[in-house]
Amino acid sequence: MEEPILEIVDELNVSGVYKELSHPASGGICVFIGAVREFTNNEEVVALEFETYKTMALKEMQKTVVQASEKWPFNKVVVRHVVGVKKVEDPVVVVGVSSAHRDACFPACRYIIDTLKQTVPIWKKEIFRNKEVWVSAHP
Amino acid sequence: MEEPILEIVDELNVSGVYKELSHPASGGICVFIGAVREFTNNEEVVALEFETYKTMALKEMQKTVVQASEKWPFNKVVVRHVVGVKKVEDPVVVVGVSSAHRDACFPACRYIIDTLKQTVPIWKKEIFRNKEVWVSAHP
Amino acid sequence: MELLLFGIAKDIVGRSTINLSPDSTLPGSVAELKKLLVADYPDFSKLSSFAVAVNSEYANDDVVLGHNDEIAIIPPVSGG
Amino acid sequence: MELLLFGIAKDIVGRSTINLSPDSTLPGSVAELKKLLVADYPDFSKLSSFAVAVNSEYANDDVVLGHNDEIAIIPPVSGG
Repeated sequence: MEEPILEIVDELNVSGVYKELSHPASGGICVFIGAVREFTNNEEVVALEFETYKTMALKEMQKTVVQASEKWPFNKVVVRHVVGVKKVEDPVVVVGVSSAHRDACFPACRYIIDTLKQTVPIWKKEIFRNKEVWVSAHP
Repeated sequence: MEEPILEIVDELNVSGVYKELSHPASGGICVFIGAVREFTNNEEVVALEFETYKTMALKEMQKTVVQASEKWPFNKVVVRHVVGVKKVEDPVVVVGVSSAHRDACFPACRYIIDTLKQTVPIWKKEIFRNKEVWVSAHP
Repeated sequence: MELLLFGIAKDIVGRSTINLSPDSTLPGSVAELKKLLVADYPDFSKLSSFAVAVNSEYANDDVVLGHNDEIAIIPPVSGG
Repeated sequence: MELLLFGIAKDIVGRSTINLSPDSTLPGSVAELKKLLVADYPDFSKLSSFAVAVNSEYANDDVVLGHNDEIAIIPPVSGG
């Protein structure tokens, strides 16, 4: 694995991710993009607001990509997450992995986004017309 | 599923795929990009040449995305494959799926690329320094 | 009856189509067509496999061939 | 000892840090810190869960806290 690209950003531009992951030994590139959905449980979402504990988030991202690289061989990896207020259809996270074969990049990409959602200290507040809710905070 | 985008192209630009897949009801987008690798079995690849039976290829792509949409609910899908001569690191195929949740877009994207490689009439010739080989033609 | 040839099938035959003239013995089914091809071009028997498409759909051996069908020889595919 | 607060933890306390002054009774471990928090801010007990990070690493209940550690309250994460 080359040095991973791990970032917390204010604006996420996903169009350049392919170039970042391109590698002469990579026949397969798998990219996941998470975006803001218009409705949560039939309630219209006005915006999402993301907050992070940045130093820890970057450390946890690093642990996650190292774990993934021990399970599947890959050449390059990008993990980039936004902070701030995002509107419907805005991208909020991109995870990309490039590997020799697709048998590695698909599960590695899935593992990284699944683990990120469980361990990386990033918090999301759903902003509805008349209330705001920190996601997953309450049972 | 909205009308799928299925194309055979001479040049593949993957940077715009995210915009094509963005949808207000899609929280997850999974994109697979296949690219030319530098080595096959330790032999240096100079280029790949792709040929297709276009009318049939588009029909088979359509069947594949319909099958996928019956297995996993998704909103948008793009399948685009190149023809012609491609060099190392050039993208040759892109498959993208956008869905409400990542539980759908990951397996749907994987299913479509796996099935494409088995059924869609596209042929790849590996061009080495001193020989050319149609991939998978011989046992 | 015209056959479209792709990939290694084109290399084996040396051109991209075969015209079976109307007065020769035309194959009546996909199975007969395959036999005819292997007889005329033995290299087809060396392939991992090859399929036949009729009107741009994969066709089983028992599919009957008509004069106006678009028929294609489909060697092992290798896209992606 | 300073605590960093994020997400709903910040809303419960009403600010983004808590300063535990040196002469008050400082918590000696993560477990003690959690007890102290729930006692001072009962809304913490209504959360699905919350973790503590010491020097930007998740810390178990038995981790000992030092005066120079960077300590953070980590309510349930929800990135992506």
